[in-house]
Amino acid sequence: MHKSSVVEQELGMLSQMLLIRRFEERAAQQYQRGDRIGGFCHLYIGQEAVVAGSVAATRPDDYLITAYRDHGHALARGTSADSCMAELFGKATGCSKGLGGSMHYFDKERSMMGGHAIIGQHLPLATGFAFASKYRNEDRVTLCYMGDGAINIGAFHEALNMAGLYKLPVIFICENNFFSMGTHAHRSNPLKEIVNRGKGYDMPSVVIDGMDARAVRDGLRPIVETVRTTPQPYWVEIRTYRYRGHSMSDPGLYRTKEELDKYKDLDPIAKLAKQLTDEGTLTQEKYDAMDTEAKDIATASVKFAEESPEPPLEALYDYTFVNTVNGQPATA
Amino acid sequence: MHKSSVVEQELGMLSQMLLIRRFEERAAQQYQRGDRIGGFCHLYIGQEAVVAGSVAATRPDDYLITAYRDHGHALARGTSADSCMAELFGKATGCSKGLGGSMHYFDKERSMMGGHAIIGQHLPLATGFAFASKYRNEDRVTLCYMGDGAINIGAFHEALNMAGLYKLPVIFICENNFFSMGTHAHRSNPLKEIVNRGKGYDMPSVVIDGMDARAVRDGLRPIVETVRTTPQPYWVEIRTYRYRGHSMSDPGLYRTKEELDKYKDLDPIAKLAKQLTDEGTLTQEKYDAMDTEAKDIATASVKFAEESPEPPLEALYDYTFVNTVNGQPATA
Amino acid sequence: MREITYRQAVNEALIEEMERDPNVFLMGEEVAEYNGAYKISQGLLEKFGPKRVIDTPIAEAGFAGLGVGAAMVGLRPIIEFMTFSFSLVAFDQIVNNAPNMLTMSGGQFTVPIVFRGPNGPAHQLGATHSHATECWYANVPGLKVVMPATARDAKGLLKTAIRDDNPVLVLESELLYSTKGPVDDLGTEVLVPFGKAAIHREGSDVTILCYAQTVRMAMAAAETLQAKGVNAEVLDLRSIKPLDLDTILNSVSKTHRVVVAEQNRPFCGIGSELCFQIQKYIFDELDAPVARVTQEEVPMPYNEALEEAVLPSADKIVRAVLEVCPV
Amino acid sequence: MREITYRQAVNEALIEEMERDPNVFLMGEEVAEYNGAYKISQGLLEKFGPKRVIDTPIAEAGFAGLGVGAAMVGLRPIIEFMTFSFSLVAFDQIVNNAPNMLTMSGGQFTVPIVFRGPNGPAHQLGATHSHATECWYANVPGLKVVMPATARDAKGLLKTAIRDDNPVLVLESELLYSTKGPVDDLGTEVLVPFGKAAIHREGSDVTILCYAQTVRMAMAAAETLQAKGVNAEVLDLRSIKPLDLDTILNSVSKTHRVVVAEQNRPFCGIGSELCFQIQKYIFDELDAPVARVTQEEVPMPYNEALEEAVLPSADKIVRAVLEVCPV
Ligand SMILES: Cc1ncc(C[n+]2csc(CCOP(=O)(O)OP(=O)(O)O)c2C)c(N)n1
Ligand SMILES: Cc1ncc(C[n+]2csc(CCOP(=O)(O)OP(=O)(O)O)c2C)c(N)n1
Ligand SMILES: [Mg+2]
Ligand SMILES: [Mg+2]
Repeated sequence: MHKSSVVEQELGMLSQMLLIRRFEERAAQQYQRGDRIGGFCHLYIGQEAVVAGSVAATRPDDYLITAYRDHGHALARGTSADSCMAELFGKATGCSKGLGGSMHYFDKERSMMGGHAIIGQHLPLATGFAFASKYRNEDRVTLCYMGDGAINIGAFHEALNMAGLYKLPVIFICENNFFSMGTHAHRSNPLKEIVNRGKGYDMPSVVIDGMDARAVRDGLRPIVETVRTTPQPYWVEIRTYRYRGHSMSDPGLYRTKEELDKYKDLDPIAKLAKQLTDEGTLTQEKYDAMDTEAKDIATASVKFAEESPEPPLEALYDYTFVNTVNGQPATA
Repeated sequence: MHKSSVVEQELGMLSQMLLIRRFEERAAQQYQRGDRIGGFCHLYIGQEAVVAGSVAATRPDDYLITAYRDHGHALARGTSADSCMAELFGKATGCSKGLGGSMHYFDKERSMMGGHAIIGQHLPLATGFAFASKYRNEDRVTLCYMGDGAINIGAFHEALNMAGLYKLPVIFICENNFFSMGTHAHRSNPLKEIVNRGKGYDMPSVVIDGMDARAVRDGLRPIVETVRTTPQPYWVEIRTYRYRGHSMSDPGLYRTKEELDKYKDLDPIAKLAKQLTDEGTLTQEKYDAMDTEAKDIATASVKFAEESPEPPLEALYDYTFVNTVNGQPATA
Repeated sequence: MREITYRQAVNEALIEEMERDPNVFLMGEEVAEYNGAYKISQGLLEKFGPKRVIDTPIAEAGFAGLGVGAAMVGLRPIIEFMTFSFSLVAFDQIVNNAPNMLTMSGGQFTVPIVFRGPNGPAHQLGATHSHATECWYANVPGLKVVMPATARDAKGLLKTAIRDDNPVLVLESELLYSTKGPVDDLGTEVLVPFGKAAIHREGSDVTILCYAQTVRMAMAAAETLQAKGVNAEVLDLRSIKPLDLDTILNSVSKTHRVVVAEQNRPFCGIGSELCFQIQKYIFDELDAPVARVTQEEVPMPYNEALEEAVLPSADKIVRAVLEVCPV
Repeated sequence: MREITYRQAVNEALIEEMERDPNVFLMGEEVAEYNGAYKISQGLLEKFGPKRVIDTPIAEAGFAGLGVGAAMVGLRPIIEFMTFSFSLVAFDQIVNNAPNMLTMSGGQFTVPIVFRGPNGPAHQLGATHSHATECWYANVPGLKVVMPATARDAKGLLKTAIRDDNPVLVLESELLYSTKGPVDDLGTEVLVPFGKAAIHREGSDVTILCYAQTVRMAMAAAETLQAKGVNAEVLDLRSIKPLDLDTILNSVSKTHRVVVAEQNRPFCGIGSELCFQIQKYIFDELDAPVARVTQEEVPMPYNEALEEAVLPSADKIVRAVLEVCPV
């Protein structure tokens, strides 16, 4: 890539991470009001480099699918903050028309194939996207994200086994933030390192530092290119950390303040900002402008969501079945 | 072990293998009559060394559980041929009172914890037995057998992961006969060798030649002793072969006669007989007598089954619920 | 018209739809090289190649989910369960992913998938292998459930299912695979619409509602009943969801008596729902309580006589009819 | 009597039974160090230690099956599902292993296990997290299903379940965890028998059958109805299986009218079965069709107003009653 476009990309990654963070800070505030956002809400704050780096390593038409901690993934794919916030508010303008909620963000146009809330059950779906790419001789890669807690459920196993067997172009990314709710990864699996799990499938496997957006991009780029040209799955452990509780109701008593602070010191936004600043491509002024922009977008999204209409009650029955046959309106 | 008791044990293994084979030959005949044995019936012929060798490496109170190809496992544990044949006939004298059938042999007294017909779903049960042994500080080991086809299903993964995490005293044995129905193992998983699957759990793993009863016993014995004293799971691939079709209805078109003949030349019964004969502990005469005895027992079991009563129709409702509380007759 | 087996009918439906639409593929255990555990997919691998006829590992949740994913991006998977008793390990994919995607995505993703295979008790397969799953799946909003009893319906309902843009379960029956029935000649398109019951026999005294395995029993029972002077109408639901309530209500409004014969377990079974809907809409037309013939409420025993005692039968239907239709 | 929360009642049941019997243990996600996702197991790890209060990986099929195995050899596991929506991935273990073992082994192996946790829709959790599973599990022979609506029943049914030698599902309700009710003082054994419904309110005009989440709605509806001159009897089933048919039939024989209020989906729901049984046994006592208030038949939307439109409510119960009881 040309030097100037690298700079551009990295500034883009930075502003993406800022947007995710500011968006979620606003979402948390709105959630805490108690009357606007319902259900579960899981924040991605601290993990932004994982999605920013990996999206930078892929094409916009590559399929992306993740679990319920999905705000960052949609935003990184370009789903607007407005429609993301509106979804939290359950509004008709939300990315899932207010029917999905925080855990079920979808954006078909951007190949954002959903946040999925039943642990591990989206991995087979990812193999389905990859299967379809191969079936159609398309060179689209599927990125399938999951938490460290997801690697212990049956669907994980069936998906990795089938992906390996059929040589499907899918990259399985474990966002290892060390905790599954209150359970440390050492208390949910017997592995010395999560990356070892790939060995049970003879699958090529790597570990990447997820607090460094560049490391994520650079670690994934060659893998993405390999998978694109020679369909086959990869197992990627990306080590990261979430600063907030598991969900809005979790005080996070299972970890020490020291541990949390240690990771806050490794903050991925600060890190990329520092790298760019040290290299002379970013100034404090520019950074502040970017951050202000992110905050403005996030703040505006709250207003957008507030003012958006509710899905009409009459629409309640419109999403159970489609009335089409072979994609065409049913005649009879 | 004392030399003479080794000889005694090995003669025992031989007669066990003979009994299994002769029993199943009779069972196949009876099945083919069409009017006596119903449902599915999967023969173990060719694989006898696996169960004979592994049972020889364990104690009678160690828990044993397997899939639906379970006749050999019950017989090796000492369940009588009579009650095994009666079960196939659906008779009240069967090891499961005629209610289980070929795929569901149980013998609680002999810690034969069942044949189980839904692939992989007995593995979690095995972790439960092992969990109970550890909970009670009993040094009982659990042997959990499965086919090569079972290693690709979710329950397999969840069971191995939990067994490793909780350090449960359970030995997972894959009887790799290379086929899951008509699917060669290379078409059901991406592994170079099935033994590699253990690496996804950082689990100690070994391969054993399953056409050699001594190799099975000697390969398992140190593992059993380790697990007995230091609870932890093992992953064991035992390579074997089934001579018959997957079930009675399978003509076995997916493999060549040459391949089948190759394994018949490695016949585990012939092998142990030859080893013992070469070492001077077995004569042809003795072998013939053992074989005759096995045939007689098998033949007698058919008669026993024929003459046994059907389970009474009134008993139909007796096995849905037990009417006990805390193991005591319900008072109210 | 030809007489062909139910098995061949399913096979023809698969071939015709795969020929028609390159997005249609078949996936399941032993469907390709083995030609199907019950030989439903005989010849398909040869005809369409390994890209479109795909053997799977034993991983029902995995390949059901793969199908849902492939359907989300526009392929039209047919997922075969060797039997629906094995769909229990894929329950979450069928119940939580396939039917919810449309709602959860606010209408962005459709899931044009077919799950098919034999369902319900066969013969002496024991408790684990004899599940009648229809009431569980029919309970789930967003799933369609059809259950062919005849060769023609086996072909026509499956073809309709493959073209439907919603997830459809086609619950076949192992015990019917070898039964024969008239099916239009090749070249004539056989599409059986969903939500239309079939009246196999007209009658005036009682309506026997049945589907899949119980249709033949009901027909036999109707013969016996005729000899006893009871003229039974036999109505094959064909499609459980959508349900052809009109035809059911019309029939009952004529006969005023109903017996539901189902292969299902009794508690919250299909007949429970039919009873509710009938009495809801035409309470005053009922001259007797809705009666049901179902499985006995026990895990399925292996023993043949006990199994027979558990299952519905023509005799049991006759007895149930005679109880609601005093002669 | 004390007033305690439903949550505390469940917690007390666990503590008392674990103190009574060393074979009882609790296993599930986050039950130990986190004290339970809904704090049901608060303090248990501290009291009983990690041998008996066990955190699991996210592997519902695995730990449900571990429980079944442990139960086969004499332990008495209590398996917590964080919600029963997650039991779908363990469906085979619950439906195929737990209830079949006794039959398949010819009576050799009992499975004294309890599966418990919140069931049914809570608040805005969306389509994947809002499943009402009771009709699926109640369909299965060999499973008992109980559904406490009050704090006392939450305690007493769970204690009974733990002592029962059969597999029992105790389907609790997230929305009820913080509700309070009278429960006998500590020291008094609270054992609520299975198969006994509770009449929460006597009435003469209509019987409202309800359970779990709908009991409070039914009680509220009964108040509103009283003001309109309709005197409703409110009958809380408590135990779905075994079902207290006697109490139900007695009530309906008195009121001649029934509305079932359930949190379940309609098709093959609990109310379908209740309707069937009532009309089967006391057809002539019914002066109107059995009416039902259920969920609307759609995957659960996230939006609050839409969710409310899907769920049963006191208002909907009032309307349903007024339809069968013309005032
Ligand atoms: C099958 C299933 N079981 C349990 C849950 C409840 N649950 C939601 S998130 C979660 C923890 C997941 O942790 P991890 O995979 O590490 O992801 P993270 O939250 O760290 O992003 C659990 C147990 C669920 N959603 N699905
Ligand atoms: C969940 C599930 N899926 C499918 C089946 C059908 N089935 C029975 S045996 C079998 C093959 C198993 O092969 P393997 O595990 O290698 O054991 P083997 O028959 O060789 O002993 C299959 C697919 C089943 N019993 N359970
Ligand atoms: Mg995590
Ligand atoms: Mg095999």
